[in-house]
Amino acid sequence: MNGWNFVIVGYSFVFVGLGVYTAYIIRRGRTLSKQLPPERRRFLG
Amino acid sequence: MTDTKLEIGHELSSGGLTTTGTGSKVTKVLGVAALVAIGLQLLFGLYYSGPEVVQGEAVRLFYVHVPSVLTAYLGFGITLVASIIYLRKGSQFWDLVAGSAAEIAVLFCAFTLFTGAVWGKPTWGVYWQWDPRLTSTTVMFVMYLGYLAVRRLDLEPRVRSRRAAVLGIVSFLNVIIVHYSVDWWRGLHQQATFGVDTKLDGLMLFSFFLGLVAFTVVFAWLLIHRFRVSWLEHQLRLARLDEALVERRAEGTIDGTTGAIS
Amino acid sequence: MIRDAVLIAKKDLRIEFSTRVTLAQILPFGILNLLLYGFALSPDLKVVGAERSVLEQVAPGLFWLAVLFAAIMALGRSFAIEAADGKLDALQMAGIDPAGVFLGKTAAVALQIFLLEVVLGLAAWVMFGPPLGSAMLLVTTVLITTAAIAAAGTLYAAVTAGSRVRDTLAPLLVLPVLTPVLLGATLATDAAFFGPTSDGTPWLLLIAVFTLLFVGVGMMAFGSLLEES
Amino acid sequence: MVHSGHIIELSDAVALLGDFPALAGLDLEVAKGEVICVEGPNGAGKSTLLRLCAGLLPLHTGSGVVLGKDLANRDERRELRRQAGLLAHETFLYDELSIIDNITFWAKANRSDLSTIEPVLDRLGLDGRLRTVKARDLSAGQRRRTSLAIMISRRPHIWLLDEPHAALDQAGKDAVDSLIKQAVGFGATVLLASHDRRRARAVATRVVNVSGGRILQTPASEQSESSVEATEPVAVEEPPSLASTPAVSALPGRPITKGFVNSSTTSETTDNSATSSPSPDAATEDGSSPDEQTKEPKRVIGATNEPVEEPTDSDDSVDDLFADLLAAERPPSLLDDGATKTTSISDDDPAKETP
Repeated sequence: MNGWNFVIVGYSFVFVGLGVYTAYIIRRGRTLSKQLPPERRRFLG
Repeated sequence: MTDTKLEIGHELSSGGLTTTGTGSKVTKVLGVAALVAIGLQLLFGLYYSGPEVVQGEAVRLFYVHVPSVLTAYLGFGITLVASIIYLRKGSQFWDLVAGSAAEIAVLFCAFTLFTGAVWGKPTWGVYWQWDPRLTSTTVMFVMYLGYLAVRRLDLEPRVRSRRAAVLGIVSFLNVIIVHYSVDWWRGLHQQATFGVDTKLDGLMLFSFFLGLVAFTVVFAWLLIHRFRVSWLEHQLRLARLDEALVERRAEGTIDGTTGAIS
Repeated sequence: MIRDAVLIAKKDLRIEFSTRVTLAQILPFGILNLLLYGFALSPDLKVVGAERSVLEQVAPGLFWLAVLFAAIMALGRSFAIEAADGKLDALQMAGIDPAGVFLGKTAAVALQIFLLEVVLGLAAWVMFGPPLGSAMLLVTTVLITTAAIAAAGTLYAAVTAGSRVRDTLAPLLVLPVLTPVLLGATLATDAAFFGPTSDGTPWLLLIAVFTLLFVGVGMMAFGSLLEES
Repeated sequence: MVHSGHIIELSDAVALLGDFPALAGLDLEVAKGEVICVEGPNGAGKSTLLRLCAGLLPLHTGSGVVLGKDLANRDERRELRRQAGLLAHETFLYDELSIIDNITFWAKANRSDLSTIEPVLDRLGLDGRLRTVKARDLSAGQRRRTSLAIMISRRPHIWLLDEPHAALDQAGKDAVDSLIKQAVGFGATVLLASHDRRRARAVATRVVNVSGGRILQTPASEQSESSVEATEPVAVEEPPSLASTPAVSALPGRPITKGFVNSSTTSETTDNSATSSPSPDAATEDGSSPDEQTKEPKRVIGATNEPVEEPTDSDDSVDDLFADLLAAERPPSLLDDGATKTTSISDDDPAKETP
């Protein structure tokens, strides 16, 4: 039984999903931090 | 795993000033580690380890499927702990940690379900089987989607956070009950579970643990960034509030009254 | 606390008595549910060689589904009463024990759900007609399950109270949580009808643990849930 | 926590509605017995101010103490809520229940004496016929009267009235005004937001202007038409002048003073009652938790048909508010409903033998 196609589908879903989510988070962080003055950007001021 | 948690706590609380974005020294190190780990995971999972006797190549899904679900549990566990602390102390920090962890955990939960279904086809011949684990994981997934929805409710921020915290606690306790109930339910029908009949050799086990390490590091890295995004959102809200306060005070003289602000 | 609980429960039941929403709207909705299940699963449907029709076999599950959907409506109603016209504020100003509010609302809803179960149960029995095995097991199942649905439902209804999207969100929250209850109640009822009775006992225990958990958490957490600021 | 004898003490208070700063750094000091008329345009923050003082809103920044309870502390706010009375735009009534059922429910929830509501209902013109009507069938004015009666029966130490004159007819407005005057006479402090400027100023000892979530410069204290002079009007800027107010200065650290002042008493009697008040009674009340206080409505209502000028058996002033409110003569404008006896909630109510 050859399951390579299923393996490929499964792996791509996971890693593409991770990539998309990561990109979303990073971009969101960049946009938000641009809207704030530096003294507000301390994570736990 | 505890070490990672400690590190997260330390990193979250001492994170430095960044110019743009949510990165810092620690996240950079963690990010590189995550990338290396994922690279190794792919290498071992897809290349070095061989096919299994019964399942064939499909066994490779095991190396992402099970680490995903364990990472999801880790995330929901953090949500539970953070929710308890939030209800006790009422500090915004723990509320944001709880929300961030839950969101990432839901993502990993989705990975679990998808890989589970894709794995089911070659092994069982169907995408969906009323397998106890698959079923209870689905219920957990929907439950935490509800949790995330509550975090976006149109309520006063503080009210919303408190309600979400209660939910973060109850949901986790309920996951345990759901787990048992589904187990008993399917136990009556003697269904084959994942991993039964499967003999994992050393290289396979190594690939699996590699996947576990990789996903844990990825989770930690994501959690820090996600938390910081929430933190920035929170700060933005406070900054807007300051502006709103100035505007609000400016209204004070419009009224016909002669007086100046005392 | 008990005093407050009684006060709240009596008030809720009085409101139900004067408006009869559960009786006149929710109950017919439940019966309609049963009818629709009958249409979806033809009464003539029979697995080859099986003694009973499919409908008769799945009747316990269908009954509990109908109860669950009707209960969701009753729960939504229970908090709609409280959320209107600033009454959550007034309850806080009265200094009523939040645990009392939780117990009172749970009790009032439980009583209404019980009423639904009795009527729906009779209807289901008439419609799908399986012979009854153990009446004792059936009654215990119904009682414990009623408490479980009411306690968990009240807790989750409070989470969404006061929001504009509560009508859509509340079922999404409650139904997955009630999964163990639906499973347990269905299988215990199944055991009550088709035996053996001993199959039902572990499920009763599971639902009892569930109920205790939610009553406990509800009593502790209701203060946090009701606070509107 | 600093007690300065003020009932309300807000300093740079910021309170949020969602992300909107409804109160944007508000300063306010109110002494016991004052009747503050809060004026200001729509959206100025009047209602938010009242809700804040009722303990229903948390402070975002700044500090605030009401009735000796720190607004920054959740538990203290919870205690404050029990002692404050709020007449809000919402009427807190269950539409599906009759007026009498609503009243009974809230009286029990508030742990207030049912018999105290009855006379107030009378005075507010809610006669027997209306009481079996469902709340949703009432007019706005009648709903208002009902929730006012419920609020009064809580015997709050502080009355927070949001547009108390709105939707009421002349008789109703008169009744509200006379109730306010009497309440103050017996030790309550009142904050009222009203658009009926003439009327509100008539009962107020001081007018405060709210705009943009802050207090504008306070105009010179308005001399009220009422005979109630529990305290001298105090300007916000000069808290020291409070020291000249005997009722307050006699009891440092205790925002709720004892003894009461009749509507006809002069400042001399105020002095008397104030000095006589730190009795053993005072100690017990202080020591008891709010829970005990609310659970045991041990005060006999209407036991004082005797002249109110005698604060001798120094029962708690505000708790006894009722007895005296009821014993007091009704204003002629309310003769219509005052003359006839109406169906009562509880029959053993001596207070109903009003002169």
